[in-house]
Amino acid sequence: MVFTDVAVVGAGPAGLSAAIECAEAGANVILIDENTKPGGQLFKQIHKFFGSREHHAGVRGFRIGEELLLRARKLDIDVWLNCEVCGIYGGTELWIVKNRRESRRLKARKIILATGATENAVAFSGWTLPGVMGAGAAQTMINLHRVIPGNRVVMIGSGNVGVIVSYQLLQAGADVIAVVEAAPRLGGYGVHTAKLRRAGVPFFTSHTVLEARGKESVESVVIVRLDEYWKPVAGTEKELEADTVCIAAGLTPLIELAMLAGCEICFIPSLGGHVPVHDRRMRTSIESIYVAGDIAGVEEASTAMEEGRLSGIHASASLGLYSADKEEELSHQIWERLDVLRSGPFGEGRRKAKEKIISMKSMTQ
Amino acid sequence: MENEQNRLICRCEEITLEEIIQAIDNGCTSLNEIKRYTRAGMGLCQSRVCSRLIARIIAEKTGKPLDEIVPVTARPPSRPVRIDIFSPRGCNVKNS
Amino acid sequence: MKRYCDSLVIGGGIIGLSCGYYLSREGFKVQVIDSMEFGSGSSGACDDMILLQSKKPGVVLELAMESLEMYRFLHMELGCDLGFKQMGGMILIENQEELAVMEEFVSSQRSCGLNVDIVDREELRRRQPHVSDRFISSTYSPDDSQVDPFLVMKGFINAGQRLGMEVRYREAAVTAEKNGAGRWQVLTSTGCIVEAENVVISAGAWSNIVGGLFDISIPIFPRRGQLLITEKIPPIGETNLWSASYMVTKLRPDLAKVRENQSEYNELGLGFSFTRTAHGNYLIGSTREEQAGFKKLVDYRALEALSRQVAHIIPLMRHVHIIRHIAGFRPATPDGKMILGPWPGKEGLYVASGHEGDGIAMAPITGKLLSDIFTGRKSITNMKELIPRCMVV
Amino acid sequence: MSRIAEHPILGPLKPSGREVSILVDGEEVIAYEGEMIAAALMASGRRVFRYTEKRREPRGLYCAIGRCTDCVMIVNGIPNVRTCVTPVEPGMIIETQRGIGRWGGGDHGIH
Amino acid sequence: MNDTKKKAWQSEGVKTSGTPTLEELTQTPGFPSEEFLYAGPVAFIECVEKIPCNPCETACPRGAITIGDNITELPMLDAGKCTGCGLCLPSCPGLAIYVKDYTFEQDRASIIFPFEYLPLPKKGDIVEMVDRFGETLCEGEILMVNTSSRNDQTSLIKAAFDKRHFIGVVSMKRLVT
Repeated sequence: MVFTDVAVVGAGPAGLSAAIECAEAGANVILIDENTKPGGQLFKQIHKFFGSREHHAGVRGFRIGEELLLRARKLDIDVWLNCEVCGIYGGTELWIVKNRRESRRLKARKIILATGATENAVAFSGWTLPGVMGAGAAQTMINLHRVIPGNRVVMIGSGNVGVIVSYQLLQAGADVIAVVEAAPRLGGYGVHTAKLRRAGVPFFTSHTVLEARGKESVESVVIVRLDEYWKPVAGTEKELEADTVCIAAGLTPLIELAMLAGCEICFIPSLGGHVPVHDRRMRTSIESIYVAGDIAGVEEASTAMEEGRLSGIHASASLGLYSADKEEELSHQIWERLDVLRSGPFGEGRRKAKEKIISMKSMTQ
Repeated sequence: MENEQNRLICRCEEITLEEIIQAIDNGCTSLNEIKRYTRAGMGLCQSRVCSRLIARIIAEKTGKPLDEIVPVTARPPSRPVRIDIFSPRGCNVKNS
Repeated sequence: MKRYCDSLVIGGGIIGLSCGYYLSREGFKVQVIDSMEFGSGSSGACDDMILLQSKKPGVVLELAMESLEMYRFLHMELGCDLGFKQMGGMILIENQEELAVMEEFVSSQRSCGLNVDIVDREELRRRQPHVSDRFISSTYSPDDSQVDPFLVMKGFINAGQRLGMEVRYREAAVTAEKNGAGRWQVLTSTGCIVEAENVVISAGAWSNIVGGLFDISIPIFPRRGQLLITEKIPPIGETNLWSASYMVTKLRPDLAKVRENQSEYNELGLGFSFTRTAHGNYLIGSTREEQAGFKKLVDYRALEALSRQVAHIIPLMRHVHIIRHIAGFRPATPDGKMILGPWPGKEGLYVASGHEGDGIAMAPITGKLLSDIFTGRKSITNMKELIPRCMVV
Repeated sequence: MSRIAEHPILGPLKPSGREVSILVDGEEVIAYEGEMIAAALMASGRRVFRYTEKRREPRGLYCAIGRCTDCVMIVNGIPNVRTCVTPVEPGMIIETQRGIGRWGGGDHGIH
Repeated sequence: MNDTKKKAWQSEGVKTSGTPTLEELTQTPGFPSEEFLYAGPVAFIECVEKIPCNPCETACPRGAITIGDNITELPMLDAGKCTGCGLCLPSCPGLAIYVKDYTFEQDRASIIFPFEYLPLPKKGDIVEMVDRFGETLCEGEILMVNTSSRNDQTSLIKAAFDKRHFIGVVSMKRLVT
């Protein structure tokens, strides 16, 4: 059994930021990730981020990742890679499997869960055929593994993930022959959709994929128009020649470890579904467990980094590493930036949803 | 329509939409119940892909709001793990 | 709202459903209620064995043998697949001391008509090529069988419903009293009053809580069992497996071998069971722990102990993946025998519970015996030992 | 399905390790040591990783992050290995998994 | 102006076809007004949604782009101050800015736009110029390909094209290998 002050689970934008804050506060911190490299989704994000300078605006995601890694290295943070957290016992004990070969145990005074989110599925006929995959899976293949998963791609979903991954597929050399959106209106940011549009990618609103056809893998995709009740309109089927279907139907917070630990959860559709109830300090209903990033509600990497820092500051403060005043001061600065990221017509809903979660936490206390 | 009913929901255990709907018709209203009743979610991935799909089917069929459909019970391990990992020397993986 | 029935069964696990089904078959109007969900109690967190070999000669063994006979044909009666399989079972023997104890045990079982034998090292190897060389011999019974508990429960529900049985999950009994006409009035959590001639408590490990509503104290307590579920794999050997060391500990505590981490083994009540489900997953068991309360928690200690144990006994299992670690509660009684029959001094109140680890095996016979009691038919076995008894817990 | 040798943002391909040879269903495939098995297979044009137990249907990569377990194959004689999160090692023997698979190779001869 | 801003982020064009319509764009504060449209090199900021983002503001050395403290506001272009230098182009994470010059030549206008695909065109290449919908409008001649590392892999391409398509052209068609 290894002992540490803080264990951070997940070395994505939130987890890395959390670990850096803890280390800066003087805590012993171990950062755990199941992948061979830290950075989480940041290294798949090859586009430039929005925001203002303090949010790394205009910087590509993977460069932000590199920067965070550099800081983590300078702070000598102990990063356990290839380590899957397979269990969590009693709120402070982690069961970790390293390299899929070795069982390890870690006891931490505080645990910060930054496990991110997982892709939602859409179950149409033929969705199990090889060639049908999550949009994130395609993104992993092209940007991390540098392999094109297919040449003619139909993208399901026009939210930011769908349109960003479509653009990145074009950059990788594939063709995106259709972006199919069940809603009557497109979901993603206009600047993203505009990039695709001027590259000649057609959008099909009020459409869905009816079927992926093929013997051993996808050979064609049938799309169909939906009526106002979202029911397929017979006779509007179109068969498109394609070898790949990517599903970008939103993300769900990965709360499994929080549930294993027994954290209270609540359902917030606008943040992706069930999330652990947490307070302004990012602390869950279990005193020793904090959450940050997509596990606490699906938002963007910039928000995840701020939440990571927030959780790190408060976890450190709870270990006595900051005075109450200092804690308040640091927390306040981050909340100001978070408020900016959660402003405007796109951010407003998330801000309200977050407030709702936080109010639940105060009610249970 | 036959095609539709035959559509897979649980990829691991190959459980169809029809089987899920049957379970709901027989009174199952939670993810855990459907899992026990149909085996959807009992496979290698332990419902990590299909549980949200099933939640939506329950909501559609029963009118039960999604927030009342709690996630399946979480149990370790959160990934499949080899029994060997507990031996003191760790896994003894052979190459060929 | 008010509902009426002849028999209200409280507890919708495999035992309650069996009782409900067999009572329905006799023409009783039956309602089954359960405070929890389908399969959320012990019937959904156990292995799937109809294990005869582990039983001492006596009423439990006799009933288990009869239950097995019923299972052979139950799928025809219920009209659905129950995942019934007769893989046989072997209890692995590690040394001469164990062998001596098991030889005596096996011969006593044989005298009761159980088809069981001791086999030598060669036959053990032939039937179980992957078992560690350390084992010198084994028992073998071709009769040990298994079913899928979920399929059996579904089968009882569906067949029962065709006979008019009603099953309601998520409905708990809240209060119980007799009305002027001498019938039970049970208020439930949905605000219903169920009026019934008879009430059957078959709430497994939770039976004593239900008993409280009827002012009785049922000597049944929860005994936690943790087990591991593997991925689906090709069959490992011909039969399911157990180890004799655990049996020997129970049969001859004086011979119990002292090993490393003995106290841990004792606390966990670690035994070895290794059974293949109808679907190809293996269930690796199990612990047998005294525990207060009903929290289905699993712990690392059991996980590690169970994993090491199986790797030790079947080295090939090292390569297999565990996909789930679960816990369940066996409804245990102080004397290790189930409780079945009318509760003395409470007219119209019956208990069918306390099977500890044998609920799956005993389900058909329990329901059948209960219906025999209801109809006044003479039961074929000596039931005295099972009649509800006030025991000092 | 091919490797992205040049990328407008990420630049030229920087392999994860040296070129090694692995055996996929008896055929030699050149892969980079340390890259994920699934990536090497996709790069070689393979999309079907296994066939299911009940319906005998083909399956391939779906989540690419070790969660969905759809890309499992028999690796060095052991079934159900998640190829999207298992790195290539020189000389690996990889087989298409049919149903629950079988154990082969080495000393564990279950068939 | 405030009213326009409020309306503008709900671009119907974006939500239905993926791209704002010209009509919508002319109502946003980032689009050059009539008076500066044909008067020489000027930036076109096709930013129609209120997302929290402001790098373009600081990228402009002449203070021609204003967003203000509330960074979800749309960028406001003071076209009179804009010299069409193009420094704001690579700063925009959304690749939503380009510079066009109606006065480039007698018959040809020029455009500088961001481009993130391979292969890159070379100086002198003749390419297809496209509108917001990806439709080819006319040919264009590549005048310059700027791959400065300052722009972090966002290349800036300058092309000349038929003046008659001045309003429509926004980019070039992706080249295939």
